[in-house]
Amino acid sequence: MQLLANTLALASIYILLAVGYVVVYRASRVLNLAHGELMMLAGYAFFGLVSATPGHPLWAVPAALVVSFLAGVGVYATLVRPMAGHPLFSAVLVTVSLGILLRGLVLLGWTADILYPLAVSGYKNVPWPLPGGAVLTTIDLLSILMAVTVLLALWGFFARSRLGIQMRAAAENPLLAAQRGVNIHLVFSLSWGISTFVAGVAAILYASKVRLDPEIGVIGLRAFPVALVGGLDSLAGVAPAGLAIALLENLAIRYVSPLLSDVVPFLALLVMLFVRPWGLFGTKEEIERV
Amino acid sequence: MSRGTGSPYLKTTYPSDAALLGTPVRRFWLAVFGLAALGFPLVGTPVLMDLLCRTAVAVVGAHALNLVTGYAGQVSLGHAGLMAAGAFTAGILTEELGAPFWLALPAAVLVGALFGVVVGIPSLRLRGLYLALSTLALHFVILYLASEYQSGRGFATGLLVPRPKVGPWTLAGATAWYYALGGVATLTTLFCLNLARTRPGRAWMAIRDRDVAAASMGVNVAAWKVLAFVVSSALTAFGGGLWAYYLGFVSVEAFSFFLTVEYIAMVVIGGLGSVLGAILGATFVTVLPYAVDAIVNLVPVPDRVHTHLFAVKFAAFGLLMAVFLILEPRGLVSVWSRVRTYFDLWPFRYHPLKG
Amino acid sequence: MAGTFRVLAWLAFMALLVISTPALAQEPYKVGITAAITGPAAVEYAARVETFRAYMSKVNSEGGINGHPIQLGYEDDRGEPARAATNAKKLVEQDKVVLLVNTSVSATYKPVMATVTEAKTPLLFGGGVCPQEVFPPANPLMFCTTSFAAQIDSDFAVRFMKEASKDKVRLGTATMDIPIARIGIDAAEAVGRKIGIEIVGRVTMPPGTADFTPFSSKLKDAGANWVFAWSPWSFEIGPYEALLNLGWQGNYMLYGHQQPIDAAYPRLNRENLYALVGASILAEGLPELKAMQEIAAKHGASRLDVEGGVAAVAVHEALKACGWPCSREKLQGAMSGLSITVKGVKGGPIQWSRDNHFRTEQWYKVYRWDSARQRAVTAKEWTKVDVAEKLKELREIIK
Amino acid sequence: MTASLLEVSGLEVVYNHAVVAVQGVSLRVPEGRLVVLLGTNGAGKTTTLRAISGFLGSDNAEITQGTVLWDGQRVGGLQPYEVAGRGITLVPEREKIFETLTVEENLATAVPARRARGESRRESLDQVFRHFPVLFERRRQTAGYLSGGERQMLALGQALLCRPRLLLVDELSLGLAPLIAGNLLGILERLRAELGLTILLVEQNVAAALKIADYGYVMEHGRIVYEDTAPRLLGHADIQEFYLGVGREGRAKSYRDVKQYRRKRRWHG
Repeated sequence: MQLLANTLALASIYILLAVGYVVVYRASRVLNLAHGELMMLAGYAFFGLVSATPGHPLWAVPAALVVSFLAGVGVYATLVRPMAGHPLFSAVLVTVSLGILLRGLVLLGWTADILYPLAVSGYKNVPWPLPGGAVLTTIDLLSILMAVTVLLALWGFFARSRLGIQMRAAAENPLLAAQRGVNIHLVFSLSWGISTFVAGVAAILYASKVRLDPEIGVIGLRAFPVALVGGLDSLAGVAPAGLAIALLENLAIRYVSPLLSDVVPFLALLVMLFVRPWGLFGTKEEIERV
Repeated sequence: MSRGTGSPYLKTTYPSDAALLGTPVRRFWLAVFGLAALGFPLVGTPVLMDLLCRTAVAVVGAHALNLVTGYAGQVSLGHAGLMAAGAFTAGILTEELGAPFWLALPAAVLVGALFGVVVGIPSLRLRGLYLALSTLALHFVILYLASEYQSGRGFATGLLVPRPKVGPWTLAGATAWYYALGGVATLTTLFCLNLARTRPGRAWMAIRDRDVAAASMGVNVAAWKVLAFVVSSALTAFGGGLWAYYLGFVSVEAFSFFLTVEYIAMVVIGGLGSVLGAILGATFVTVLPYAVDAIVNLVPVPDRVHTHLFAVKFAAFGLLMAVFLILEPRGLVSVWSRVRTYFDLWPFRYHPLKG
Repeated sequence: MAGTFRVLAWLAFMALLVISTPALAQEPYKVGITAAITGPAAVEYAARVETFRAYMSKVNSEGGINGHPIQLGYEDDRGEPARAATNAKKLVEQDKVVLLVNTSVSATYKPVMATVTEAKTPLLFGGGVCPQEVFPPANPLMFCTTSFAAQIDSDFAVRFMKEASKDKVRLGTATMDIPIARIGIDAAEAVGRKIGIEIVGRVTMPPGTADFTPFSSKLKDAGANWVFAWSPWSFEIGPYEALLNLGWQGNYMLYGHQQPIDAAYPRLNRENLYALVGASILAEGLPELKAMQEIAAKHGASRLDVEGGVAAVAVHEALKACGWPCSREKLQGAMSGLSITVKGVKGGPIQWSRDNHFRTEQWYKVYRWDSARQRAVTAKEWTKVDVAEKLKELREIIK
Repeated sequence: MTASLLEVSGLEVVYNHAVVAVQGVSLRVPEGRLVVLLGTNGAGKTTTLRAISGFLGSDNAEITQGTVLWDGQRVGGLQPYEVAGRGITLVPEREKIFETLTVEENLATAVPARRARGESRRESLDQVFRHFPVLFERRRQTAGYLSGGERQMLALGQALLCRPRLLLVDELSLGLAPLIAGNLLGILERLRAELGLTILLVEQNVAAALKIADYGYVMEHGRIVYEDTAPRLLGHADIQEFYLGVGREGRAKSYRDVKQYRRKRRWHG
C-alpha cells in the first residue's frame, strides 16, 4: 500500500513538471531545458513572498504563481520569440543558457544555502494514515489533487475552449494560424505562461515538502523522460507515463536496487523508443518533424 | 559549405569547390596565422597556454560532433559519454597494464569506433530527437560502466594518467603540450576538411538534407549513416584520450551531461556543418568563461563581496550565451560569411536581378 | 559610434582604477584557493569559502603575518574536475602561490594533486573530505584540516549507537551514491556487524534523487530502529524528513554539518535526531564560536561555517610558522610538524606529524536536540580517537 | 477604374539579404473585383501574395522597396495576424488546413476581422456550411483525412469565417481534378457575388481563371511584364502561346518551340 501511495505522490510531481514540457513543446517546438530552473525560480519567488509577508503565507501562493506565469511569458517574449525561424538547436541552447543565468541570479539573491519555505510560513506538513496502513502527508495529498486538477483543466481548455483550439492550431501550423487572424505571439506566450504556472505549482509543493536550493532544477530533468515516454506532443500521455515511471522507480528501489531508480526512466524511454518511437500517445508524424 | 547564410560565393567548377585553399590571399593570411600560432609560446602566460591547449582538445571533439551532427544531420547527445570511453580506455590501459600512450590512444580510437557502431544502428530506425535520446542512453551506460570500474577498483577520486613518454623523452611543460596539441588539432582539421569535400561529406550532407532523395540518388543511406557515427565516435574517443593525457587524470565526474551541452554549443555557435565553424565554436566556448572572469575581475569591488562575484560570473556567462545565440542564431560562420558578402558586393547591398 | 567610444572610455577608466590602486605596502604571502563556489556542490562549500575569506580579511586588517599581508587568489571550480585543473595551473604556475587550498568536492582532488606534485607546492584540503593521501603514510605535500573522515566517523557513530541503545540496534543506512560516502557506509556496516549490531537495510540514493520517501519507506519497512546517514547534507536530512513524514519513531544519526544542523535543529524540533560532529555547533552557544561568528559577520560573511574557519586558522598558523620570506619548501617543512589549537571548536588540537597529515588524533562529540529546553544538548562529550591505531583496526575489520 | 482597395507599388522582396525574388511589382485590386495573377513557377507570384499578407518574416525575406497600400493605409511589415485583422485573408498554396484538428475545430480557429468582431459567429458558420455542405457532414472528422477538394473547401470556409474584404487565393486548383477545380472556381465566383468579396487569385489554370476574372497581370522573373482586362488577355497572342499552348496559326506548339521562343523574346507591357 505504501508503495502505491509513494507512487502517486512521486507521479503527481512528475506529471506537473512533464505537462510544462509538453505545453511548451507543442506551442513552439522548443525543448525547454530551463524548465527545471524556471521551477526553481518559482520556488524562490514563493520563498521570497512568504518571507516578505509574515503572517499571510496563503497569499504567497497565488502571488508566486502569478510571478511564475509572468516569468514564462517573459522568457517567450525575450528569448524564444526572436529565435523563431532559426535552427532549433540554437533555441534549445538559449534555454540552456537561460538555466545557467537563472541559477547565477538565484545564487546572487539567496546564496546556495538550503531554504525551507514551509518552516517560514508556519504551516506543518502532517502525515495522514490511509486505509491499508499507508501514510501520505498533507503536501502529498495536495500534489495528487493538483495533478488531477491541472490535467482535467488543461484537457477541458484544449478540447473545448476556442482559445485552446487556437493554441492547438497554432502549435500545428503557426503561419496558417496567423493567417486566420490568431495572434500567435499571444497564444505562444500564454503557452509558456501556462507551462511555468504549472511548474510553479510543482515548485511550491516540492519546496514545501523537501527543500529549496539552486540545484532543485535537476528534478526537471527527471520529469523529462516522463514527457517523452508519454509523447512530447501529447498531454494525454503524461498521466500514464508519470504513473508508470514513478511505479517502476518505486519497484526498483524496493525490490531490485535503489541505484537503478536513476536509470529507470531512461530504460523505460529506451524500451519505448524501440517499441513506439513516438511515445505512448504521441503523433507518429512528430518524429519526422523534429 | 554553410547553409542558409546567403553567401554569394557560389562556386562554378568542381576543382574550385574541392580546393582546400582557394586564393593566394587566403594562403597568405593562413601563413600569417600559422606563424603567429608558432610564435605564441614566446609571449603566452601559463594560463593562456593552458587555455589554448584545452581549446585544441576541444577542436578535436567539436570536429567529431560536427561530422555526425553538422554534416550527416544525426543529433548525438552521447558526446560526453564517448569522450569518457576514450579517456577511460587510455586511463585503464595505462593504470592496469602500464601501456604506453602510442598503444593506449589507438585503443581508445578503436573503442570509440565500436561504440560508434552501437549508436549507429539505432540511427537506422530512429530520427531526430528520439535518436538523440538513444545516444543519451548510451552516455548513461558508459558512465555507469566507468563508475563501476572506478569505485570497484578503489579509485574513488579518479585515476592519475602519467605524461606520455617516447623512450627517454617525456611530453611535459606548457610549450611542448602546446605544439603537440596544436599539431594534432591541425591534422584533425585537415582530415575533416578532406572528409567534407570528398565523397563521404557529400553523401552525409545528402542524407542530412533529405535521406529519401539521397537514397534514390544511389547513396547507401544505412552504410553512410553508420559510418558517420563510427568516424565521429572514434574521433571523439581520440579527443577523450587526449583530454586524459593532457589533464593527467580521468574521473567519471569530468564527463557529465553538461560537457555534451558544451560541445553542442560549440558546433551550434560556430555554425553547424562547417569545419571553420567547429574551430571558432570550440574556441569561443572554451575561452568565454575565462574572458567573462577576466572582465568581471576588472571591476574593483571590496574584499567582502568578492566571493559573490562568482555568481555574477556564472550568470553573466549564461546571459552572454543567450544574447549571442539570439543575435547570431546561425553561428560565427554566418557572421564571417556576412562580412565577406558585404565586401564582395560593395557598394551594392545584394546581387542585381539577373535578366 | 558614440556608444562604442563611451564603452571604451569607461573601460579605460576602469583599467586606470585597477592600476592606480595603491600597491600593497608589503610583499604579500600568496595563497590560492580553488573551491566550489557555484555549481551543484555550492550548497556545501560556498559558506565555507566565505568564512575562510572573512578570517583572512581579519588577519590582514590586523596587520597581516610577520608584517606581510595575505593575498588570496580565488578560483571557482564549480565542482568540475577540469575547471579545478585549470584553476590549479593558474594559481600554482602563473600566480606562484606558496600554498594551494582545495575547498571542493573529491572529484577535483586528482587534477589538483597532479599539478601540485609537478610544481612541489603544498596543498591543503580545507573543507572537503580528507583523501587517502593525507593519512599515514602521508604524501609530503598534502595536508587536511576537515573533521570528516569517512571510515573513522562511521566507526565512532555505530559504536555510539550500540552504547546509547538499551534494545538491540537494528541499523538501516542511507547514503548518496558517491564513492566517498559509500566507503563510509561500508565501514559503518562492517563495524556494526563486528560489534553485534543487526544491519537490516541500506539505501543508496542517486545524486538526482527527487523524492526521498521511497527510500525511507524501504528502511522503515525493513524494521530499522536506528538509521545512520553519512553524505552531503541534503542526502542526510532528506531521508530523515521523509521518515518523519512516514510516522517513523526510531533514532536517526547523521554527520552534523555545522551550519545546516544549526538551522535544522530548531526547525524540526525533534528529540530523536543525533548529530556526530568533529567541530562544535553554534546552537550550543560557546563563546569561542560566537567570536568566530562575529569575525565572519564583521568581514562580510553572511553565515559562518566552522570548517572554513578551521582551515583559515590552519593557514594562518602555517604561514606564521613559515616566517618571512616563505618558500614552498619551507612552508611544507613548517606544516609537517604543526600543532593547531582551535579552542572551543574542536575537542583537541590538529596535529600534523611527518607521516600523518590528517591529524594524529581525531576528536568527536555527539549532540541531540532537547525540545523542552529548545536547545542542542550533548549526548556524548568530546572523545579522542587515535588515528593511526584506528586505521590499523579498521583495516582488519573491513579488509 | 474605381479607387483601389489594394495598391501595391514598386514592390521589391529580397530573400536572405541576397536573392531578389520580385522587383518593381505594382498592381491594383479595385473593390469588388476579381484580379488574377498569372505566371510560370518561380515567377514571384507567391512571394507577392506573401508580401501582401505579411508572411515574409518567417522565410528570412524582407520587403526592401515599395509599398503595400490597403484601403489607403500601409500594411507592409505588419504581422500576419494583424493583416488578417484588417480584412486580408490568404488561402495558401500548401498546408492550408490544420490536419490534426477536426473540421469543426478547424473552423473554430478563424478569428473574424476587426470590423466584423460584433457579428454573429453562428450566422457566418451557417453561411459556410450552406456553401460547402460536405463540411457539415464531416464536421467531426479529423481534417487530415479529407480529400484534396474537401481540404480546399475547408480552407475557403476558414478564410470566409475570417470575414475578409480581400481574399488572396494561391493556386486554388493545384493538384485537383479538372472537374473539381472547375467547381471550386465556380463557388469562388458565387461567393464573390454574394458577399461582395474582392479577390486576388494566383492560378495556373489560366483559361478557367481568366473566364471568371475581371483583370489580369502576368509575371515573369520577378517582374510584371503584362497586364490587361481578362477578355483582352484571353485573346492576347502571347498568352495563348505560353499558357494555353495555342500557336499563332491555331496549332499547339511543341514545348521545344516555346522554350526557344522564350529565350529570344523579351516581354514588353
